[in-house]
Parts: sequence; structure tokens; C-alpha cells
Amino acid sequence: MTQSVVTEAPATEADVPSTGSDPRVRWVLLAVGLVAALALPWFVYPPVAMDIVALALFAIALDILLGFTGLLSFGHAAFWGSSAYVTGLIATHYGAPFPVAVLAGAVFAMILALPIGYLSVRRSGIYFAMVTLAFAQMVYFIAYQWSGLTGGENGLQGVPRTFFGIDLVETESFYFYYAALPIILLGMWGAWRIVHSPFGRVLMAIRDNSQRARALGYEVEKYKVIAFVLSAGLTGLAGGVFAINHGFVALTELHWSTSGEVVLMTVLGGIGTLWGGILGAFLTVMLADYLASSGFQGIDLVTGSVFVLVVLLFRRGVWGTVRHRYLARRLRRATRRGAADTRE
Amino acid sequence: MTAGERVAVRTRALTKEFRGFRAVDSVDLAVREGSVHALVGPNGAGKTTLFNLLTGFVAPTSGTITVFDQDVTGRPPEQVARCGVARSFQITSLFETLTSREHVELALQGHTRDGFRFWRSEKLLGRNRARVDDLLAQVGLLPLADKPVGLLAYGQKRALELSLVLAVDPPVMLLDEPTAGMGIEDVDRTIELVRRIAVGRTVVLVDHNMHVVGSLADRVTVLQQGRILAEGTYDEVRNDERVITAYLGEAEHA
Amino acid sequence: MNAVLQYAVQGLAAGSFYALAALGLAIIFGVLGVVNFAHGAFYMLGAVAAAVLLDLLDLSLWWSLLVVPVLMFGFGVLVERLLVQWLIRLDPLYNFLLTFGLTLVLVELVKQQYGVSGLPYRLPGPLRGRVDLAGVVLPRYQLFVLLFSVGICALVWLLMTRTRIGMIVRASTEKPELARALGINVGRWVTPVFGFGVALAGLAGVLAAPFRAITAEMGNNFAIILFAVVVIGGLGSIVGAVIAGFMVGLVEAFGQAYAPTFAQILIFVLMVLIILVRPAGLFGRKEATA
Amino acid sequence: MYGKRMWAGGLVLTNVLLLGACGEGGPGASGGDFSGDKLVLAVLNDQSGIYKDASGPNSVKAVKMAVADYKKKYGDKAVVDKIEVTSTDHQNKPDIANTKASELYERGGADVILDVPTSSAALAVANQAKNHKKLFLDVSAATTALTGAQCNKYTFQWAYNTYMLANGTGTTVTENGGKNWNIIYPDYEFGQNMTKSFTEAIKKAGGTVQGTIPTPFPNENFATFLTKAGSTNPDVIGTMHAGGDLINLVKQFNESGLKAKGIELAVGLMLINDIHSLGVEQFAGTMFTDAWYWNMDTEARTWADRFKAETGTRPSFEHAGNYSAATQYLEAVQAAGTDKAEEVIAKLEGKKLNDVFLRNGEIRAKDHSVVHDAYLVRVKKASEVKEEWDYEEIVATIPAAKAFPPAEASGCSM
Repeated sequence: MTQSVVTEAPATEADVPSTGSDPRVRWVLLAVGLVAALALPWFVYPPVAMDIVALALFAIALDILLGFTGLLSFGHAAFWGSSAYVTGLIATHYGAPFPVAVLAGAVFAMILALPIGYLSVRRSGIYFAMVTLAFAQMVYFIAYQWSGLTGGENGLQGVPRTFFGIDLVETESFYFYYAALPIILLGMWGAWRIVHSPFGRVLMAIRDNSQRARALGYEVEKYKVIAFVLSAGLTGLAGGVFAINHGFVALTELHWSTSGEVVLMTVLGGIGTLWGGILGAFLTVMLADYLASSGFQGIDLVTGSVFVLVVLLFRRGVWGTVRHRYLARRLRRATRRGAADTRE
Repeated sequence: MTAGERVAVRTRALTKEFRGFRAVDSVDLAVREGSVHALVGPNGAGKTTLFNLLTGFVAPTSGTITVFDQDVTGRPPEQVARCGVARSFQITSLFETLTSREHVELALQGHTRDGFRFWRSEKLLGRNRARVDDLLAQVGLLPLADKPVGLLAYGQKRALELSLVLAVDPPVMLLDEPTAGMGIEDVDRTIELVRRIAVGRTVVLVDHNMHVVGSLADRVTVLQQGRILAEGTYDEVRNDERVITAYLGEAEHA
Repeated sequence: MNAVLQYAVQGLAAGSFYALAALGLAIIFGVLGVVNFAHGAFYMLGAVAAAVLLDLLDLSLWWSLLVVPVLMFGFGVLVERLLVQWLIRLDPLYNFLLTFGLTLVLVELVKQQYGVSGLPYRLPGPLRGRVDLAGVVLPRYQLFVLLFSVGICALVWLLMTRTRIGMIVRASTEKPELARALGINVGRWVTPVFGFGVALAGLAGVLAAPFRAITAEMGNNFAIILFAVVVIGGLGSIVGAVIAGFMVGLVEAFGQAYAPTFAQILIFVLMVLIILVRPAGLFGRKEATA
Repeated sequence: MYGKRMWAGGLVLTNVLLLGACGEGGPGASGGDFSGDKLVLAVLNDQSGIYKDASGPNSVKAVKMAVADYKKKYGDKAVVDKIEVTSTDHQNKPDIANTKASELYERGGADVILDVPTSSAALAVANQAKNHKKLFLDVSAATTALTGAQCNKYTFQWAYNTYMLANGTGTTVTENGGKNWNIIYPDYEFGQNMTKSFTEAIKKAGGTVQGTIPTPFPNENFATFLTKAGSTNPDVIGTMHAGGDLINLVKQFNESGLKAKGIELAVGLMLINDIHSLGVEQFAGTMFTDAWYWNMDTEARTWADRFKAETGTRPSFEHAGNYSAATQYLEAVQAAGTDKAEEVIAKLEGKKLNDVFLRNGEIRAKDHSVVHDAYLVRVKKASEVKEEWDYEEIVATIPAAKAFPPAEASGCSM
């Protein structure tokens, strides 16, 4: 029984070069992703499109912990939901422009993440998952009780979409998508930057072998807490946008099932890939959206089965599997070339 | 390789109990500055536990540890590391997905605050390039620098272990079986390497290979069942009756 | 004073469910290294099975207490063979995620089959009514639940200390390094142990059937409190799981009595305090600094 | 408006294309009097979660029955030929309800959304109705906010609300001799509101409330609370719990022996499905207020028989409520000759009506609360049950005027 966290994904990735991906491919992917993000509301109902990108950022933020630090947080709904509430409250009571409200929500999520992270990183692996889950439940119950502020089970209704004095009316969700997309993209860029920074390198080292990182003088707990807080901040950005998009905040956003859903998205897309989170969010939201009007009863049956199958058979996730195939092919080609070279 | 007068690492009555079992039992150890000090003993003698104690991976039940007269008892490993103690691991212990270059970069960065810069590009790490290349060249890994270590051969991984310790440039190096599992040629190369890097440093070494111990160690401490059985130069120890029965005999039979 | 005693007994009775289920969770974790998210779902299945058996075969609670754990054992064996075993050598997180997915499926299936409003359950005559213990008036069934689960816990304890398999299970749960050193091979005990843990969750479910709403979602909240229980008790400890189970029941009862709005938060506050003071839990063994 | 569009459009590169793409979607005023030449009734409810039994798929069937009846009644004279009934599952998640409602109005061509259980979802849908200027007839959500602080012109609350539940039971039980009360309630907004309404009603009827005991939510273990509630020896213990918590509480009440001490249980919100699934035995003697009961008279019974032929089960008041709401909506469309929301609303407002579900009903113009007679019922003993679903005995009819709060008190301004 291995005690380190998420050893499987890295270990299997080790059989192909991880850093060797072609920079041209990266740029092409980025361009395709950007075009897809811009085109999305033309093909998908705009509020649903907004949900997709917000949840994509949520999944990416979770992946910073799960895929790059090796920590499974099963309580990220606490940050998503609390940021949604703070964003909603600030937009409602102070009429703040939505980007400001969203930012405030994200900051709140980070403040909340600090003590939770500090306490949770005292345990690792599966304990960490349970402890974060329990913390999130605590936040959920507090929001439930504090109905004067949160609206309790009725939710926080009537959150406005103010955009620097201009009232973006609900029907104009199409425009709102483009107004809010920069925040999401900024968040995604932030995640990419974190992962590809000296800090990100340390996180990967901690994921692969935290003892060794310690021996090199790294204060592992400190790094974990910072990663946790950063992840919560990005989650908060996504949650705030989600709240504005819907014009209200419900308790479901804080519920543990939301935490589970985002883990599902991340794992489905492929942990440790960033792109996978986006793909996972897209697939999950589209599936739920389709099933809602299909007359099929029992969405959890599908979601749960997909989850079981992915964990059993495609642990790399959709994106991870594709990337793995691609890299493996490149490696084979390179070897063949190498063999040809020696023959000459 | 003359041993100085100062003591680099000292333990006093160091004891570690695991549920009533004394893995390390009142060990008084003094490693003199600039010496190569070997710890030997049969399996289960407490060498690895002692190593873990010295580097903070295990907290002692009682007793104290000082590094250059600074008390480090009970400090976590990262702090001990920052006091200038670097260690290698007996069982190869690397970051499987990272390349050798990334390993060394990480090791070099360990004593700086750069690790917290999540807003900077990882290109920042490239500024030590010359030093990284140098360190990798020393252990013969430069040609493989950009390969994930998961793909390296065992001996290469051991070499990388050494280069990581080296990168930290520590006053005190703790090497846990640096030649374990190596072929004869590699062993000799490693001995050379250790000898070279030991200049001006204090080295604590655990190895089963008496050839390694004999060619490197200034002083040898023999452990048995958690206690110090004997201490002296290699030759003194080798001729010690108790040691012969307890350890060398066993090793020669093996 | 009477009130305090009464709350105490009620708290212990509520704690019985947690204790039994947490015992199963701890044993599974100890031997397989799996944190079974579906434990709440198995608890639910136990209750549903009791209700269905009563409806279809007129099987009373007494029989259900015997038959349902056996059925759940079989089901657990099936789950272990078909799903869990494939991930057992990997990081424990994968099985955590697997059992999470399994929970969604099981809950949904029960919903499809038996609806969402809950199932009826009838208590056998002798267990109805109240008992008067020196002024402390208690529902007879509550007392029964308490005594029964204490009995089961004691039985499991005997099993753990007096039988070979029990010792193996205990060694690998509480002293894995020792078990490894002694070369104990738990391999062939993995499947039955998983089944046994599931059976304990099912048994808790049967006990809950007459007393609690039997719905597909009855296990959801329960599972999360269970996690708090094992964090408090220390996952690596069988005794810890049981004691923490009863303790959480008490906290719940007294919280409800004296600070009702905060009763649920209190459990998690307790958990936080434990993490602060003893990160490994009350009876847990300390992990190496990881 | 134009300037705003320009502004927002300026955020993207392809402003012109963009307006072209999203200009479609909602129904335009194309040609005839009906958008898209058809009428679309969208049922948005919980088809998989905890409200599935009480409403769910069978509410869709009830609405389809209403459409069939409308067609049969008017035949060639019907102002619209094509009537569609769509069904959407909000999975009990308010954010899905919100998005789906907006999509139904904008893209699904929905003229009216029906049902929508749970308060948070219903309030979100009401907001969408207001923004899209389309109708929303709430049947399953009970929050008074829909016809109070958060009311709007496009939203009607058709079947019941928390005031009705609390007031009916509180007043009637007290008048019938249950003077001393102790109330156990879940400590969230629904429970708090219900308790407030109950307390007022009880005091007005001359009773006393000895104590109110909040409980966490959700909760499984009520033993402590019941002990506490029983300690003052009240005539009645009132409970404001619903769903699984209610069942927990009733089971534990039955085991607590309080019944034997002559303490009765009055329930704030109970659905016939609760009784059906738990068995009449558990609830025997419990009193609560129902908005409608399938076996209350011949008219109801006749419809319930048709419903059973259609679905295989007896209707809850929510099923009947959906049928009624759809029927009256179709009647209003028939009278208005169009599906334009403003005109249909004009036909609905102030209308006094009677149908299968509504007795002495009135669609109040002031707050869009649909008031009607309600019933205080007692759950029958197992021995009194003559057929399946024969669970309720009507103790008293609460006239519409007393069952619902006066319009002036609603706090609604549209």
C-alpha cells in the first residue's frame, strides 16, 4: 500500500517525456481553446456556456491541488459557494460592478482557505480529503443557519449584474458571457502561471515525493497551504462569476455534492493536465443539460457510472489519455529516428 | 582529509523507541568536522533510524542532537536541512516525473525564497544553468539532463541522489548507502566522487560495502541493536573481537 | 439530573449507529487501505433491505438483524471482487473516488426502485413502549439499540483478540509496520474483511430502520458524520472508531439539548479541536511526518 | 437600450455577427396571435429527487390531461390548435431551475412554466418570469415570499403557502381543544416562518405556546427534542418538519410514549405520499392542513379515478393543483384569444372560480395568490382505511378567506 498521494498518474506518465511537448502544439491548443471559448455561446445556450467556463475554472483550480500538489480536496464547494455568497451580497447591497464583487468573493474565499488549509494540511492523503469535506460541511451549516444574511434555503435572490453603472439585464446573458469571460480567462492564465512557476515546480516535487522535498529544505506544509489558498482564490473567482450569471446563490453551491461534482470533472478530464478540467466541465455540464430535458430520470445513475468507469478504466481521464497517446507516438517516432540515425 | 578539532554533529544519549522497541538506544556520537564518519552494523542495528533522527525525519524519544553546537533536536527535516545538513536516501527517493535538470534546479533553489514565487515564470530557474550543468557533469548525467528520472537506470538514479546532496553544498553530508545496488565499476566511480566532494565537508556515511567504508572512512562507528558497539579507525574496528563476531563475520559469510 | 441522564442514554443510542458503522469503516481501512465513501450507502441499503424483507416476506426485525448483515456481507464481497480490488494497489484516493461514484449509483437505484418518500417499518411488539429506569424514562427500543450495539462491539472485540484472523486484522489495522515485519499476508482476508465491514454498516442500517426515515438519501449526511467520527477516533484504530462513535452521539445529544442550532456544527468543531491537538486522532497512531 | 447593446457588443470583436446570432431565440411577434403558432406549457419540476413522488412526472401527466380536456371542450372553437406540454427536470437544484427556466422562455418558446417545487428554485424562476415577461404558475413551492416581498406581475401561487398550512392547523386544532402547544421546528427559514405563523394562529384562537424548540436540519435524531417537548405536558406537540425529517420525528414520537400520555401530534406540512409510503399506522391520528384531498367529494373523486387510469396512482394535491393551473391558464388564453402574457394575466386577475381543485377560489389581483378553501384533516386509523390511498378524514373546512392571509398583509407591490 503506497502512502504517497496520487502516485499512479505521475508514475504512468513517467514512461513518456513529460516536458517534451512541442511548443507549436501548445500554441495551436491555446488558439483552438480561445476560439472555442469565444464561439461557445453561439452553439450553447449562453447561461449554460457561462456555467461551463466557470466550472472549467473551478476544475482547473482544483487540479492545482489534485494534479500538481497531490492533495484531494473534497471540500472545495466551501470556497466556490462562499465566494458566490460574498459576490452576491456585495453586488446586491453595494451595487458594486460585478468584476469588483467577484474579486471580493475570491478574496474572501482565500481568507477562508487560510485557516482551513492550515488545519487540513496537517493530514495528508485520504485524511486530507475527509478533513476538507468536514470543513465544507461546517461552512454549509453556518450558511444554512445564518438565513438573515444568506437567505437560508430560499437562497440569495435577485443578485444584479451591474457592469460599471450599466445594468446588464438578464436576457442579455449573451453579452454577459463576453463581459465575464476575461475574468475566467485571467483565472485560467493564473492557474497556468502557478503551475509553471518555481513554486509550481516545488508543488510537483511535493506531489512526487514530499519527504525528499523536505530533505532539500522545502517547508512542505507552507507550500501546501499557499497552494490551497491560491486554489481557493481561483475557485472563488469562478464561483463569483457563477453567482452573477445566475442572478442568485443557492445553498447547493456549498453542498458536498458540488465538491464531488468538480472532482468528477477534473478526474474525467484528466488530473494534472489543466486542459482536462476544461474538457471535464464541458462534458459534465452538457450531459446534465441534455439529460434534464430528455425525460430520463436519474441523472446520478449516469454520473455515478461514468465516475466508476473512469476511475476503473481511464484513470488518466479523457485529456490525459489523448495526451498520453500523442506523447507516446512522438516518443516512438523519435526512437525510430534515433535508430535510423545510428544505421546511417 | 585531516579531521579538525570541532565537532560537526553530536548526539547525547539519543534514544528512539517504537512501541517499546528501542531502535536507537542512548547513542553518544561525535562526528568531527571535516571527517568522513561511517556508521556500520548488521541489519536492524539502527543505522537508518539514527540517520532519520539526525535529519529530523524522526523525532527522538529522548536525548539531544547538535549541529555545530546548535541544538536541532526535534526540528522538522526542512529546518535541519537549512542548518546545513543534507542527506541522500537509502532507497532511491526522487521526483519521478521531473527531469534530472529539474531535480538539481530544485535542490539549488531549496535554500532561497524563489520557491514561493508563484507569479514568476519557471524560466527563473534557468539562471543557475551553468551550475546545474556542472553538477550534472560531475555525476555524469549531463547527457541525460532532460529525461524524466522515471526513465533512468538504477545506477543513474543513485548518481542523481548524490548530485542533489552536492547541489545543496552542505557543510554536513549524510549519505545513506550511496552504493547500494551498484555494479563494481559504479561503486569505484562513486567512491572517487564521494572522496572528491568530501573535501572540506563533513560526511556521515552508511554502507554495507566494507570496501567503500574502508576506502573512505576516517572513523567508523559500529552499531548493534541500537547501541554503539565499537568506534575507531577502520582497522581498529575491523580487528575488534566483538565486531568480528557481531558484524564482520556475518558480512564475510554473506 | 434525570434529564442529563436521559440525554446521555439517548446520545449513546444515537452513537451506536455511528460506532457500528465506524467500526466497519475502520476495519476496511485498516486491512485494505480503502476509505469507503459508500459506507453511508451501505447503511442505507441495510435499512432498505430490512424494510423490503418486512414488506415482502414479513420478516421481523429479529430475523432482519440476522439475515441482512449476511446479505450485505455477500454484497460487500461482490463489490470488492468486481470493483474495489482493481484499484487496491493504487493510491487510496482512487478507491475513495470509486466508492463515491458507487454511492451515487446505489442511491439513485434505490430511488428508482422504491421512490423517494421513504419506506414504512414496523417494530416488533416487545420492543415498543418505554422503560422506566429509576426515574429515567426511555423508549424501550432506544435501550435495545444501545445494548445490542455494545454487545456487537464486544463480540467484534473478542473476535479481534481471540481468533487468528482477528489478530491479523488488528495487526494490519493498528500496527501495519509490525504486520509487515512479521510477514503477515493479509491478501486472502481482504475480501471477507471488506464484506464484514459492509455487513456492519448494514447492521447499523437495520437497527436504524424502525427509528429513522428509510429513504435513499438517509446515508448521505450519515457518511459525512462518519468521516468526522473516524478523524476524531483516528482511522488506524478500531477502539478509537467505536469510542469516537459514541462520543459523537453524546456531543450530538447534549448539543441538541443545550445548543440546538449548533448541534451539527459542534461535531465538526470537535473534529477541528482534535486535529489541532492530536492530528492523528484520539487513538490514532502517528503517521510519519508526511 | 441601443447604447447599452452597443456597449456590450463592443466587448467582442464581431459585434454585427453577434447580434444576428442572438437576436433570434425568443418568440418574436410573428404573424398570428400565438408566438410560434403554438402554445407551450412547460412543467419544470423535480423528476428524480425528493419531490418526485408528490409532483414529478405525474404532474406532467396532469397538465396533459388539462390540455386534452381543453381540446375536447372547445373543439373547433379553440383559439389555438397546437398545444405542447414539455417536461424538464430541475434535479432539485435551483441553479439548474434558473437556467432551464430562462432557456424555456427564450428558446423553448414556453408561454408558461408550471409547478417548480422548492422555494429557492421557485423564487429563481419567478425572477426569470419577471425578466422575460412570461407567466409562471407556482404549484409546489410554499414560500410566502412568492406573493409577498418577492412577488411580481407574472407569477401566481396556485395551491398553498406556509401561512395556510400553519394557520389552518394552528387555529382549528386549538379551537377543538388542543390549548397548550409545544412546537418543534427545523431551524431554517421555512421552519421559522411556520412557527411564527403557528404561534400567532394559536394565540388568536385562545391557546398558549409553552415553548418552541429549534432543531438542526437535516436531522435524524429527535429523541432529545421530544423529551424536552414532552416535559411541559402539552396537549399538542406541533412539528414543522417535512420530508425525511418529518418521518424521523414521527417514528421517534411513536416510540417515545408521548402518545400514551395523551399528547397529540400536529404536523405543519404533510403530503399524502408521506402517509402512503410510511403506512397509515405511523401517522394515525395526526392532524394537518391539506389543500385538497382526492376523496373529499364526488367531483374530486371522479377526477382522481381518471388520474388513476392515467397514472396508476392517486393524485396528491400538487397533481390536482397542476391540472387546475393548466386548465385555468388555457381558459384565460381562450378568453384572451392570444398567448400574450399581459392579456392572459388580465383575464386571470380577479377571476373567481371553481374547479376540481379550487373551491371558492379567487385569483387575487393584489398579490397573485390563488386563494381557496383548505381542509384540516386527521389521518385515519388502519382499521378505517377502506381502499388504497384512503388515508384522510376531513375534520373541518377552512374557508378561503381564513385559509390565506389577507391581501393587504402580503407586503406585495408589483
